[in-house]
Amino acid sequence: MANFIGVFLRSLEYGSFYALSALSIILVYKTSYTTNFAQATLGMFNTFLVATLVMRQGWSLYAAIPIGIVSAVILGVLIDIVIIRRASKAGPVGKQIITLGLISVFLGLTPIFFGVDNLSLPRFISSGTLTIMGTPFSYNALFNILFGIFIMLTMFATIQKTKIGLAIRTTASNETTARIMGVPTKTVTMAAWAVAIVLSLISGLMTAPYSSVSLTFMNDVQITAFLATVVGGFATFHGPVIAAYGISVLLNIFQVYMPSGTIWGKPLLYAVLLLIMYFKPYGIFGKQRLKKV
Amino acid sequence: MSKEPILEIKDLEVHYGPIRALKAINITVYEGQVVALLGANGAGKTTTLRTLSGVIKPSNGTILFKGERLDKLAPESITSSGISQSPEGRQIFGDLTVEENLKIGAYIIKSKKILKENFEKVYRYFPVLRERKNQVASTLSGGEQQMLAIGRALMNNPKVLLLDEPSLGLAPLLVKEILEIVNTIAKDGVTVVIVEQNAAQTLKIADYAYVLEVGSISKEGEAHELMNDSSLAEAYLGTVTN
Amino acid sequence: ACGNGNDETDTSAGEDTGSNETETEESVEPAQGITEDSIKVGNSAATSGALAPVGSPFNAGIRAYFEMVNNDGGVHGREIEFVHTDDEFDPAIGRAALQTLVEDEEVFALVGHFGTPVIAATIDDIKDYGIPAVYFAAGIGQLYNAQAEGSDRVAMPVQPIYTTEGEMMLSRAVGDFGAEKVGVIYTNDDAGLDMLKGAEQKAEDLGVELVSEQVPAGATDVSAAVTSIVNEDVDFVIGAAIQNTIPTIVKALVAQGSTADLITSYVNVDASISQQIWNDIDGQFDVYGNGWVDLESEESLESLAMMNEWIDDEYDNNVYAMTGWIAGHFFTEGMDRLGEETPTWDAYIDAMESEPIDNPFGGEIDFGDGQRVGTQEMNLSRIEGSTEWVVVEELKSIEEILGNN
Amino acid sequence: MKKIMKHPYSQFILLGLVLLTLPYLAEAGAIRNSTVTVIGTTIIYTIAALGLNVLLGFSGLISLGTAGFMGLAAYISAYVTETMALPFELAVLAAIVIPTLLGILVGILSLKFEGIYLGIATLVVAEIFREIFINVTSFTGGATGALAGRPELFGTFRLDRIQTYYLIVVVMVLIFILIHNLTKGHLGRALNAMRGSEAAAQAMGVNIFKYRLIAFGIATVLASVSGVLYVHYVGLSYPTTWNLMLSLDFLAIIVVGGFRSIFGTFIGSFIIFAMSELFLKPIPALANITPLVKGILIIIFILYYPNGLANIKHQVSHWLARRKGKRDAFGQTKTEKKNLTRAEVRENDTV
Amino acid sequence: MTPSKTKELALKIEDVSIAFGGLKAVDDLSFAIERHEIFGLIGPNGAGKTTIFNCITQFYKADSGRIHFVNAKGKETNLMDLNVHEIIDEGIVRTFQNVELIRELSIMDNVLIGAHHVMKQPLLGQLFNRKAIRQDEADSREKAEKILAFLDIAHLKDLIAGSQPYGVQKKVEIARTLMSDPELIILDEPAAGLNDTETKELALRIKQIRETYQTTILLVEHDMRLVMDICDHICAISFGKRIAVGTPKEIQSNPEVQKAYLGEEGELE
Ligand SMILES: Nc1ncnc2c1ncn2[C@@H]1O[C@H](COP(=O)(O)OP(=O)(O)OP(=O)(O)O)[C@@H](O)[C@H]1O
Ligand SMILES: Nc1ncnc2c1ncn2[C@@H]1O[C@H](COP(=O)(O)OP(=O)(O)OP(=O)(O)O)[C@@H](O)[C@H]1O
Ligand SMILES: CC(C)C[C@H](N)C(=O)O
Ligand SMILES: [Mg+2]
Ligand SMILES: [Mg+2]
Repeated sequence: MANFIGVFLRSLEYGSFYALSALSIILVYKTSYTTNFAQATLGMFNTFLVATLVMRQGWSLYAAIPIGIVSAVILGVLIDIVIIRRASKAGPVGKQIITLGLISVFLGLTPIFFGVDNLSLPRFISSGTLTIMGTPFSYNALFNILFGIFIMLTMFATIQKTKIGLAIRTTASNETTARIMGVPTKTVTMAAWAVAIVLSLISGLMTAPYSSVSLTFMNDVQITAFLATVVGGFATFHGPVIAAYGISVLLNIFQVYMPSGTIWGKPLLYAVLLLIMYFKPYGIFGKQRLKKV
Repeated sequence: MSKEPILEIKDLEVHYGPIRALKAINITVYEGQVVALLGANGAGKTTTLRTLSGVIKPSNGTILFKGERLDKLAPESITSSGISQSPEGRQIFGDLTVEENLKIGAYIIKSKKILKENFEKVYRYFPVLRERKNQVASTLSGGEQQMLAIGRALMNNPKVLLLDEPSLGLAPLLVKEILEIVNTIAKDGVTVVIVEQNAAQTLKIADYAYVLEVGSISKEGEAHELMNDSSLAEAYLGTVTN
Repeated sequence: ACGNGNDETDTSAGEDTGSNETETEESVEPAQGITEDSIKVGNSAATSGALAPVGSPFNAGIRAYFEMVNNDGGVHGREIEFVHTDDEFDPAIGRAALQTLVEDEEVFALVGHFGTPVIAATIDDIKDYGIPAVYFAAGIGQLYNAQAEGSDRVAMPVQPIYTTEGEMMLSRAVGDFGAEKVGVIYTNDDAGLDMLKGAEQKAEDLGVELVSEQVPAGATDVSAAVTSIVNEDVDFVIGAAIQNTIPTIVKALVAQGSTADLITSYVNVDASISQQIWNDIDGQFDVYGNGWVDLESEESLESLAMMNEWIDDEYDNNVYAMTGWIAGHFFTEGMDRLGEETPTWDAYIDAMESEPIDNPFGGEIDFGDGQRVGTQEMNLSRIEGSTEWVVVEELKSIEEILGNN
Repeated sequence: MKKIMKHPYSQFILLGLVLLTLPYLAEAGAIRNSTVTVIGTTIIYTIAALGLNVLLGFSGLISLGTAGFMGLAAYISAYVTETMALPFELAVLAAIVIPTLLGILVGILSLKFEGIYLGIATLVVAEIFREIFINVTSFTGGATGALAGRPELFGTFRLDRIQTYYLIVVVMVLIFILIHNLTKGHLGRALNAMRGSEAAAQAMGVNIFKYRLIAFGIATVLASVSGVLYVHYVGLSYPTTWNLMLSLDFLAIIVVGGFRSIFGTFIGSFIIFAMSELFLKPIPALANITPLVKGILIIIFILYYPNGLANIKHQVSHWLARRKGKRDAFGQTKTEKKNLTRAEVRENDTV
Repeated sequence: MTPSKTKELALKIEDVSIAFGGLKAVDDLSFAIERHEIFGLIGPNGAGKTTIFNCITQFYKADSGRIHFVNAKGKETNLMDLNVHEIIDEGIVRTFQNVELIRELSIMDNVLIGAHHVMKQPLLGQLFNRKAIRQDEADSREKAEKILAFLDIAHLKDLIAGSQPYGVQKKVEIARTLMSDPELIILDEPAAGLNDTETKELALRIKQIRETYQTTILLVEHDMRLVMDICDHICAISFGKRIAVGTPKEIQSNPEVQKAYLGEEGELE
């Protein structure tokens, strides 16, 4: 039992990382109609910045994080203004390939700015462990779970309570008409990119202490986040988030409790997800978009 | 009735790439007027409205709204200053519900009270929208979508209302109703610019009309005068006989 | 697995010079890439992307060594020119890159050919060209050959082969730590799988129990594999993973309360790794690493000082730079042995085989009798600080380790 | 003569002939030897990307699994020729049939999915393949990959490097012609209709199910051919090669080159794959920052040629037309109308 | 405007119902269309007109009822047994209320899609571009040119469909239906967005189509002048229910139709 609790809690923690990344992907998708393949790379870049300040310049983590957030916001704004806005003719697939270009650009820039070596990053809460039903669990892990949930609830509340949610949905659905309705779609898109990159950074800052800050350290998180977005459905914000936690829990259960689980657990889970997708092709929480003729 | 010009279009030219869709047109609209834009398919009527709402930027010429330059503003700023449009092809948000579509129409309205009033007003004009308020807009019938598009444009208490073929796809009874609604709104002081194929009926409620022909204004005048202009009737409007 | 016999004979460029047929002593022409006063050598390596943290310092090490040599007037009056192209760790690019080097750049030898996919895709081409290839920056089993003959002799690996290392790790577990049940956490890449293979072989030989769990290379969440290993209550853990996966594994072991000591690959024995995990381990268990470079002996420290003098400050003390330095040294040693003899490919290989070559960081490699087995002796070090790996056992062969017990 | 050259077949054959001369140019010292190898690989990628172009460009169905299917074919061909020591021809057959059947299976699934949902679903399939590539060692050689030699035709005639290159060029030209035949008429129109308006397509009798399968079939056949050529040309199927990045590169190829354009696919492939090898890396100042430069170039190409580089042709003719052409009532020439509106219409495209 | 001499049945709708959620969009609706007639379906917005078209062409599967089609050879088919894409094989083809063209293709290519089901082109034949295939293509093109000329848009054939004015796009849709050798053409608001002159011209064309192509036509339209001018019979519906069937005269003077749809008598233009 203790074992299971441990597996479950750890899954929740990683679920937070996936959920934040999924939210980042959804936010861009909903406003720019673009699958942002560069989500992980942009998160990586800003995490590198924070890690460099901490490890090379000797800053405290808490002093470095605001700089990272500012950088994420600036990047988001720049990417929107310099690239995405001008790509209206490129169509959705074209824009996706632009994000692919962004991957190349930032993979190229990172070593130039931060050197080729992998870095490490301290945890938010450097030490302390509590025991939950016989399972050791660090304060940091608890913080990650709670903080992740806090961020997401704040976002949901903002989206629900204000017109922002509607503005986001109309921007995605038909930008020109949204503007005729008075929706400042450019601001919406720009803000979405900025927030999305900040979310990626937070996901990166949470993940990095458990692995290392390398060019590819968030790729895994991104693939799981992609899965979560389609399993949960692009229609809602909460769907992908719930799916992210669900996938994380299932993945660990498959891997721990199945024979040869660490080898075949993941492909098996993928097959199961494919099956779920087959029966819920617009995501568990999504509805089929009707096209009436 | 006609006091101040509320909209002044001067030497307006619009290009789509190298295609010149409007060639230096001049239109003046006075406050509270209903102005009709008529003309054959592809004459440039929609282009004129799209330029007014800022979706297309003119390559030449100016547009003044209450004496202020409008043509450099972004569409959302133009909307905020009180110009509202029911665009060609309805352009409703298909995956939003009817109610959400209307809500977005009132995006610039801050007051909850006015919002509520406007909902009531639109539902009064189009009771079917109230019945359907939770239906996903893309599944509405063609006419219902048209009502939604018009209703949405009314949601933000516009000073100037731009209507692009509002009667398209509406049943005869409703066509009449729409024109009556336009009349009512105009009486309340809203200025209306309306594009219609159905020239005869439109001229009945319009104060003034312009006829566009391949990007230029070929005729203009008081609506009742144009109604009796036989050359016009034949050339662009189809034979207008009652 | 590669017995597909590429019978290409159209490799126009190098064939007339150094190929195997030129046996006659008289009037031999020097091989390609050699002039009166220069020797051109090269490699392709991943200097961008995920493996750049290894590739870049590695290449810098090679360059630094050659600069030092050239500064001393070169080898018998010839300066060494080093050309490099980035193959992005991609076999298709690697194959074209090899062609660029051998046919277009006409290098005399390959020094420090890098990375499993590129080496695997090009090793047959290298043998077909007959071009000497000194030092491979990978440890794949294909390079292992106890008695190479004919064109197989061109490949001269120096680094330990991963399977050898796997055997070594298990031997350490048993010989030095008396483990009876060993857990292996391995990545699903060449390094992890080959080390697992070596460990499994040795475990069977020695009759100790071995449990293993896989993690994806570069994974962020390895907790499931770690849970399974922890549940097995093993005495000792082998971290058969390189680069950025090993910190992830160690941190997960700490988080799940594991107390068994751990050993990992020589590839990880670098400050950049210890830095990432020292604070986390916090004394919960010890982390050991295999090593094939020794940092204690006078000689090694001298070499290190020399390298630091010649290399960009950025790479001072970097282990991958040290391996590059070693690669440079091995190549140069062969050239040096040729003396005034005309440098042909065959002559060069003979020279390399003539007697064992000292590693500037300790140990030696013997290519004699067609031995192509890489390093066979390794030492053991332990993390004792965020930038400190301290050697706790000298270079030893597997036999020596097991004899210990 | 002019007319013959205008025929697409002649253009494909001309391209083929130009490519066939490269080895001679290399021998003559006019270009580097490795250029031939780089172009060979470029052609191989072109073939897989062309399949994706049929799928996405024509039918509007996105796949992020191209690399997975290509890899599967590569492994099968390597296994059949090396491990089972069966003839090359048999390997080709097996390596095309097996993935294609699987591809059609995905096509069946695809009926349920749209847009990015389909993209991720195919990505999941490819990820499952990848786990198999790594873990079913007896079939794939595991993490060190599967080796394969150059093609041996009819069990007797083993091709050398240059001959293999010739084979690749010939296969490319053949595929170009066949795909041209398939897409310019009946099938192409049906796929176009399906993309443009599923409702209209169905009303006109297009069986969506059947045509989705055909589209997936074609895409997988080409990915498989590409995989077979790859493994016998590069000599190795390495498991991490067949990842999302490669599938995305195929997407990039057709976006940069141009949807529905055969030549565009070749151009795109050249830009995405060969450009940095041939033009960037040899320049010392750029050699160390090729990813950065490549990324910037991709973005620039898409911003300035949103309809693909294949459309440069249209732009040139448009420019010429503007210089001499007649204008209609709106001051536009006929060519302009044709080409520009093509661009304008794109605004409403969705996938 | 006499309908066919011998009154053969072409399409029979019997007690068809379909509901969306709680809403009965079509409610026990029945009507029948004779061969070679022009049949109008009218009713207020949201009455269920498009929905019944969708039921006939199987875009929607009716909840209950029967939809039978009798082709020129007298063969009767239950359309509800068919898939959407099989409907055209029976000779039934439709246009859409919101124009459904392939926007980025030329008008010619759009029209050729209409010939999809009559072209006999096996995949292998296409792959090798066999002579028969080339001939088939050439024939179809010729046919398409004739149809475009008939609709006065032959000169536009190479232009991109998506940027044409609405009126032209509507014609392209009609041209597309004619490519399929139809027996029954179903038109959903063909005159919407056309001006008075164009509507008049359209009326003429529809009548010509019936004669030239020997088809039956079923249409929905809100332009009463067009409907009254060309229809042989009209069915008026409201809230999914039939309120009247008859000749234009009868419908026009039917008080229920007036109340629900037309407005007071005499207001018709
Ligand atoms: N997006 C576009 N790209 C290219 N040309 C366009 C575009 N939109 C309109 N045009 C052209 O500009 C001209 C004027 O079009 P506009 O839509 O303003 O006409 P309209 O008078 O509203 O016609 P309709 O009665 O058909 O709505 C036409 O020739 C049209 O083809
Ligand atoms: N898929 C659907 N889901 C929910 N409601 C639907 C759906 N399709 C149609 N409806 C509703 O059914 C009713 C009938 O729609 P239909 O499109 O048939 O009307 P119509 O008679 O064609 O009207 P119009 O003249 O306005 O085009 C409408 O009220 C519409 O909102
Ligand atoms: C980082 C590399 C030098 C090692 C890698 N495992 C390889 O053999 O390819
Ligand atoms: Mg218009
Ligand atoms: Mg309708």
